Amino acid sequence: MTKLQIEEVETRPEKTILQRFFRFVKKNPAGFVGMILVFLAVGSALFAPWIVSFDPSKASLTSRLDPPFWADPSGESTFFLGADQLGRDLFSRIIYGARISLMVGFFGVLISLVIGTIMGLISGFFGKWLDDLIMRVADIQLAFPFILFAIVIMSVLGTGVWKIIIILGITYWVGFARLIRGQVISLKEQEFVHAAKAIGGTNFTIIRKHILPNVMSSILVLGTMYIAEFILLEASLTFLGLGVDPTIPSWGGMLADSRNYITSAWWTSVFPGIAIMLTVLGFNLLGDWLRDKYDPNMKM
Amino acid sequence: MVRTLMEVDKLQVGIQDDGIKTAIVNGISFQLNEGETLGIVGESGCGKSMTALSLMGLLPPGVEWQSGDIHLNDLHFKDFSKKDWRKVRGKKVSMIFQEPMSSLNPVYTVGKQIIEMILNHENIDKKQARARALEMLQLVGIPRPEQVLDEYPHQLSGGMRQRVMIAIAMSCNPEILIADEPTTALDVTIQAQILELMKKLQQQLNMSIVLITHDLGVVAEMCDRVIVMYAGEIIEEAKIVDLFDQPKHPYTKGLLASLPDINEQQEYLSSIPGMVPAPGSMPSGCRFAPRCSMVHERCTQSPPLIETENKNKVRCWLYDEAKLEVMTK
Amino acid sequence: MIEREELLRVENLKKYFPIKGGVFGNTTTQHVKAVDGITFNVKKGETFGIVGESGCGKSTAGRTIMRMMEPTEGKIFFQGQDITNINKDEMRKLRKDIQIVFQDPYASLNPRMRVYKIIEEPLINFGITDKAERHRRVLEVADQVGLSQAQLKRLPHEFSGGQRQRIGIARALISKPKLIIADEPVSALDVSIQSQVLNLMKDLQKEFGLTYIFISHDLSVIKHFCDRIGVMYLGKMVEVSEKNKLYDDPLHPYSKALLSALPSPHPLQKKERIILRGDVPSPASPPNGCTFHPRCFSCMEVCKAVKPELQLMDENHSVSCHLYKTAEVEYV
Amino acid sequence: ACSGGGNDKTEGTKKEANGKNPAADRGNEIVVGINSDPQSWDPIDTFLLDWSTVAISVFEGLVERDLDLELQPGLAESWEYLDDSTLEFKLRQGVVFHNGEPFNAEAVKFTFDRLLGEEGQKGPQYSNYTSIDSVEVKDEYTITMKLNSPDPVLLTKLAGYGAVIVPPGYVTEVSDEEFNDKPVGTGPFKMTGYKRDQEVVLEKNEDYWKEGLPKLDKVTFKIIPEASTRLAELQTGKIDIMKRVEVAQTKTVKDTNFLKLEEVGTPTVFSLRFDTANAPLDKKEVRQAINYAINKDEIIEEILGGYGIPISTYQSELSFGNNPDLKPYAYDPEKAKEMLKAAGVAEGTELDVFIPGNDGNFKEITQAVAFYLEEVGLKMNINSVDNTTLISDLIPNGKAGHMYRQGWGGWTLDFDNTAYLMYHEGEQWNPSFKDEKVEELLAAQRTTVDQDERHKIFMELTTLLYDLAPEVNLYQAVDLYAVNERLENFQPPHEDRMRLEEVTVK
Amino acid sequence: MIAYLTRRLFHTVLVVLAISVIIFFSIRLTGDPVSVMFSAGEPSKEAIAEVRTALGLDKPLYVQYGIFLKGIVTLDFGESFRSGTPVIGLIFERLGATLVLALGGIIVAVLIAFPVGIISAVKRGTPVDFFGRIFSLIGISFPNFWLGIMLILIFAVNLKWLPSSGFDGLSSLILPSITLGMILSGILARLIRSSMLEVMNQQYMSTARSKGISEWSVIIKHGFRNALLPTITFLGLQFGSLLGGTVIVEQVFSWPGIGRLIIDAINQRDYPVIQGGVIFLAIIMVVVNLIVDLSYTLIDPRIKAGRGGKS
Ligand SMILES: Nc1ncnc2c1ncn2[C@@H]1O[C@H](COP(=O)(O)OP(=O)(O)OP(=O)(O)O)[C@@H](O)[C@H]1O
Ligand SMILES: Nc1ncnc2c1ncn2[C@@H]1O[C@H](COP(=O)(O)OP(=O)(O)OP(=O)(O)O)[C@@H](O)[C@H]1O
Ligand SMILES: [Mg+2]
Ligand SMILES: [Mg+2]
Ligand code: NI
Repeated sequence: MTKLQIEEVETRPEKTILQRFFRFVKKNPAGFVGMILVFLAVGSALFAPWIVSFDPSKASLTSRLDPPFWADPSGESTFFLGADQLGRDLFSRIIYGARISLMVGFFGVLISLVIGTIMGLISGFFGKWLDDLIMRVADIQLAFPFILFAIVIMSVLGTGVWKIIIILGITYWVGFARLIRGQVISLKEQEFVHAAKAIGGTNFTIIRKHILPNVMSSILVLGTMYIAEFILLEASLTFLGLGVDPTIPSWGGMLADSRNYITSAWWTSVFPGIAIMLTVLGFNLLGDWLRDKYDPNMKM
Repeated sequence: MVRTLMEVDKLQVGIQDDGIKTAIVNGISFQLNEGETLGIVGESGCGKSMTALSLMGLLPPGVEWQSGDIHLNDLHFKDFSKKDWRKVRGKKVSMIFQEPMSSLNPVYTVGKQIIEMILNHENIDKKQARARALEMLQLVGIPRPEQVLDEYPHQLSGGMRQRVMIAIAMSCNPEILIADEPTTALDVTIQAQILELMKKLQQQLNMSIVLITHDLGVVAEMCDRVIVMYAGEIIEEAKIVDLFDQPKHPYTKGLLASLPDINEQQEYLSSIPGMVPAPGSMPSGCRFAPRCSMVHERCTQSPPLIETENKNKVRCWLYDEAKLEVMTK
Repeated sequence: MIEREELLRVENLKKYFPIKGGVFGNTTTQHVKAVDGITFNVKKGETFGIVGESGCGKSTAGRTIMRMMEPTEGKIFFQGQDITNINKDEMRKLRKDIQIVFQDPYASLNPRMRVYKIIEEPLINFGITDKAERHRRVLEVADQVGLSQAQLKRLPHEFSGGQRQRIGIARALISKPKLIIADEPVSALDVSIQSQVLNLMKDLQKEFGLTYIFISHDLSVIKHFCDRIGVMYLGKMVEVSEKNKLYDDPLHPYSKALLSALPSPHPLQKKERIILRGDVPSPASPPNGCTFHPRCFSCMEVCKAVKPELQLMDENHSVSCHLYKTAEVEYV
Repeated sequence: ACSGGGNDKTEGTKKEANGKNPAADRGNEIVVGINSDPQSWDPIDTFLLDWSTVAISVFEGLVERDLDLELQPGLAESWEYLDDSTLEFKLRQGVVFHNGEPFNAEAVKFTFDRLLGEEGQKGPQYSNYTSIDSVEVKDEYTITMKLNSPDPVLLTKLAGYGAVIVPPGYVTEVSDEEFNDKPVGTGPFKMTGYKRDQEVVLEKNEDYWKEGLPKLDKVTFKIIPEASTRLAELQTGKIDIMKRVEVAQTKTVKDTNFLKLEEVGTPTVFSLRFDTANAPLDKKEVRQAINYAINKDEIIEEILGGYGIPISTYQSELSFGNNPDLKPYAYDPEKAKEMLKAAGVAEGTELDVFIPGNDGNFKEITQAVAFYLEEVGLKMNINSVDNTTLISDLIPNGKAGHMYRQGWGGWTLDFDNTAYLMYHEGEQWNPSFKDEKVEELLAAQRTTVDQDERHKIFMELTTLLYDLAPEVNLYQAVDLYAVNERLENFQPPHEDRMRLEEVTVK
Repeated sequence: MIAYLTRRLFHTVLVVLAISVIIFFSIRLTGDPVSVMFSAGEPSKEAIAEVRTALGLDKPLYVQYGIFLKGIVTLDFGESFRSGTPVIGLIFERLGATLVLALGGIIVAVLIAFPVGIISAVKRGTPVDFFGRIFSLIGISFPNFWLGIMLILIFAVNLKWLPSSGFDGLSSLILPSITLGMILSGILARLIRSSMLEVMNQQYMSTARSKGISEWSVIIKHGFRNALLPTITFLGLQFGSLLGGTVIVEQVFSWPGIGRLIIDAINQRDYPVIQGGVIFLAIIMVVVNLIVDLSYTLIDPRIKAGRGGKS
């Protein structure tokens, strides 16, 4: 009898990148929209000087509150999105503003992520008194009013973008810690973690090689959502008078400082508002998409 | 003459991705007779559960009914609306799932879950429904049924939960009971209890059972007729004794041979090399060919289901009349 | 029969888990007596099978032996050395010699680690720093269990259950252990795959002279694979016997029921069933006396009150049941 | 009335023709939107301008300042200095407190004993009146006030918050605590309702001693912290008067047909003050150069919409001691550059500025200042910080960088208050400035009650300070009120004390 | 149960104690209440010293802390520096308004998030899901003050449907509740969606369908009931922090809530009010947490040890 080699045939042809891309867009329109928005924001932040020709901090009191040129009946205005209360070009400020907003979002999240992850890992993995201790510290952090915390830190360390980043980072570690703790508690009982112990792994290797990579996706998901939240918090801090240096363009600052002009010069608050909204929306959609992608229940 | 209760006609179920249809269950046909137990066996992932779920109209999202039909008496499931399905489910066809631990809703009492079913199909009041539920629990042999009625699923053991599931499935006297691996998650001794119970109930209520399993022992124990599935297709259909005595398809043979025999000491078990192909990458021709020890040229073409003696069927060129010609060439 | 050297000896091993009681799960009111005083030994090169219903403590026994969990009571001797109380780091190093293969091939592999890394990891843990050496041994062991080099670059989810179990076996094997505890290594697999894995394990045993503790609830698999068998019920060994003796002449009523519950391999071969009553009781509140008595078909008055001891019936066969209590039996 | 000084950038405002006055049918009562709640109505506990906005209608002092800030007899009909340290007051007769208690010499004595006693010492008002030694009852309607040192501004102070007369019977009867919430005075309105942080309800005092006053039956003050919300309430007719209209909001007010904008100059002035301990600001020339570099007129014109008044020293034109001969430093960036160069200040020298983060207007101003300073080669780092931290920690401890914002009113309307606190060595808000001659003049003006003499000293002092330039004096604030057209006779107060007894509605 | 409560109580005491220490010392780092009082007065150094004595601020720190600690035990946080009113009274004055607003916010959030979350999950991947999610995200895409001001401009100024501020009657509650609720609903809808998705995959959903009951009945009775548990935990915790006040919403809508009380106190460095308020809130938070934990185990018939790690 002849042995016959029967080929396993792929019934599905290999896809080109473009096809795969369209498939992705079709299957995850929300994720795609999110990605585009995030790209736009990050792009503005990175390439601001190439995008705009105006100096964002160039004040000119004579063009104070000039409307966008297309909405200016007198036709004098030369500003694309109008000018702000110091006659600075709103468009370039919005483009440059992406820098502070994203910086606050990104580094703030980075700090809280690092602290929270370490705390969550320790708390979930070792349990017992360490867990109790860390969770109580988390309770304390939660019960302590954020604004007061901000004022205390600022009066000790001074003000500035980095101070805001530190404050947000320190305040929001709790979210990460709790999330990760919960996951570690269930991961720790997973067979592959037992297996890691059985093959002679130390606690440190187990955490590093087996636990951490498996919580990474949730960290990422929460991270994107916190970036969005931090962008808004920077705005709120400015509203309460604890914001960044007003000469540095930031969306939150622009929005907070222009709130009295909402009725008289709508563009001063509407455009930064839209910028914030789109970016926040973008990060949230991205986070949602990541969540769906990494949600084990969604896997087929 | 046995009456045919249900007939599955070239049922094809699959997924659709980017306009490309992939069949998970590939055009299967079989009949279910009144009062008989039909076994469906096959390796994990071969489409047993999908077949069962199609009979209930409960295909998971993403998996679609692609073609074919199912007839139950004069009903044609193919063009059923949601509402039509609701009348069939539970009343005419009932189902027990594989996982006794997660098949019951954790937040409702056992009683509530049985009563829900009864109220949905029978025109009786709550009190009567409760009495009926109690009766059902007694029927499936649950000790202290009055209390259990008001307990939550987590308070019961796996075996008891599976009995509750059976009670639910039976509560409206269905004509057909589909049991998708009803004992896989249970212990041997409990499995024996449940199988015993199903046999008893079948006799009492005269239903037909479709029993899905990959345990050939269970099949031997319970079934009258067996369908062997491989990679979404029926590859053999036989009377139970015929299957065990003269398995025809090389896959069935391999399957039977790889069971350790309790009565014999073997150094090594025989095994089928390789694994079941995934739905997306089926071999052309005979789907078992890559693993088959009897493979030959003909196998590059898909074999039809060939009827052999006793109305048994097998999907293999070896049993084709024309086979000899090919082999002699 | 050749008298073989003893590799492992377990004496009166107990493992109790505190139950988090109360509505809120934090007051310890009771204990789950998962393993409640088991005694047995395993000889070099043999396969010792442990069989029993789900939850009877098989896995716990296995894990306690390799001190993945600390035993509540009892002693474990490995190669004559008492390893019950050696410190954690020494134990960690000892795991080079005692390895485990898990029941669930899906859950026991880190889903985000490449197969190569998974197999290599024990070597790193046991201090083999030479990368080339590690590479050589990974390839070697992969070859032994039948994994191709290309497959090593993949992630576990790209494998079938049987292949994953091979990965698990390779990981256990790479440190060249003397004893492998196989905790239901084939329960999650299909029959046809199951035989592949069992054959592989048998090959490896021959090649390396491995000793197995083989845990399973499938009597036919146990019979096929093991030399001696311990039957567990609710944390206790109710019968320990040489294989054929147990299958030909089970003594304990539970062993009898278990064997009879096995579905017959052929439809015409209908056999007399012993259908047990009721469910397995909870190990948190085991019945008094003989723990099996509520389900036992030959229960006597004495069974309800007195715990039976494991007694030697003849060479290589002991049972713990009042039915066989004779004056001359000696206790193990 | 005094000048406001605003002018319209957008002249010829178009008002909505069809806008109906939504407050038209409220009747003979008005609602006022204010921005904060002083929390306690006890006069000895407070120093908040917002207190006076409401309390001026409830309490009265022996002396009062009218809307034009002229001193007038209040509960005292007349007074005279018996000697340098004794003052005698004749009290008004027939006045009763809201609770029916009679106003008399006992009440006055009680008031001052309380202010200067234990209770008063817990509050900030006490320190203003420490020059009073005691108050003695001469007869039912005459008291004498003994002073322990001459106090040239005593009479002004008696028109201040702490010196309003409280009813002795009531205060002793109800506890101090209750008095905080349910104040009783002799004013034109009595307080009949107070919900903390929500509203204060005043009702007409039928027995008010001024004939025919007040005209309104009821006044409700609503506390609305957010300016945008306040304006919304005004636009929807929920309030009739809005206090603290932001410059940004003036256009909306002017565009609404049933609203009018009222402006009034206040005693409060805003400056960027120098911490002269920090180089290069220890050099007078540098400070002057910075003064030259900033175009204050443009700031007032553009950012403040004209609602601000230029000043030359750290006081308003309302202040006794203001020197009209001094003109604000002119805008002369060239000169500034030269001076900086001469003083050896390098191009690109960085200056830290501290401003309170919650003052939106000033943020804009500071940014404009930064812009001007950049033109002359100085780089300004703006730190916007919590206001309270700034005034209670950073400034007193000299941690507020090179420059910091300070606004100051000088509640006595006498330059003494400002000058002494800001330039006298060791004062709370003077971290570093020190000048011998200034010290001398400050001391001199305090030792005499002769106002002409003091005026002369102040003229010398202001000239000196102008030259020393311890701050950049930016502007005198103009308060903006938006008022519903249905109100008549409402005159915006210079110093927040909203007098409502003459107000009527159409 | 008793042991559990004792342990929780012990932890509560520890947390409150720690917060008391932190709050006590940290506010003293940030400026001085007496200078603030004099911010428009004539603050001679002597005057300041006298007031400080009168307020008891000249006592050694440990004595002051002792007084504060004693106050925590007796729930007497002293009198406000600013108004002279007992702090506890000030807090209770606000409690009503705060509760009402928190409830209002939660109701709005629930009204928006429940339908959106459920429908999004059920119609996962369809345009309905897409727009549902975007809709629920809008609330968390704007800074809350901006959202609040916009709502005022639209609904109060332009449409004249609702009052723009104040605390009287149901109508004044609507806009602040919407502002708060929109923010909450974004997170809540997402939570419901994902727990619904999780639940939808459960075997018991198929069981329910196999009974022949209608799809919506399956989704609501069997699906949603199970998805509700994490939702309730979340709402409980959220309610706790809403009581802490949402300063900005309160400020924009002139709502007399606890948040504003504390922020005003912070601005004035009114130590007793800050200390009392923060401790009071901390206690409330811990108690609410406890209630949530208790109710969670009671609502869920599966009493599983070690559960509740997820928040
Ligand atoms: N929701 C789904 N979407 C797409 N494919 C699916 C889905 N569910 C199952 N499949 C695929 O359909 C095939 C058949 O699955 P099915 O559950 O019917 O197998 P089975 O024979 O019941 O196996 P088992 O013995 O493991 O229960 C599998 O290959 C599986 O991957
Ligand atoms: N970490 C633990 N904490 C508490 N109880 C446990 C723990 N591990 C196991 N148990 C309990 O101990 C008993 C024995 O469990 P074990 O896993 O050893 O059983 P098994 O015989 O291996 O069962 P299976 O066949 O299902 O794997 C069970 O009742 C189980 O619930
Ligand atoms: Mg299946
Ligand atoms: Mg096990
Ligand atoms: Ni005037």
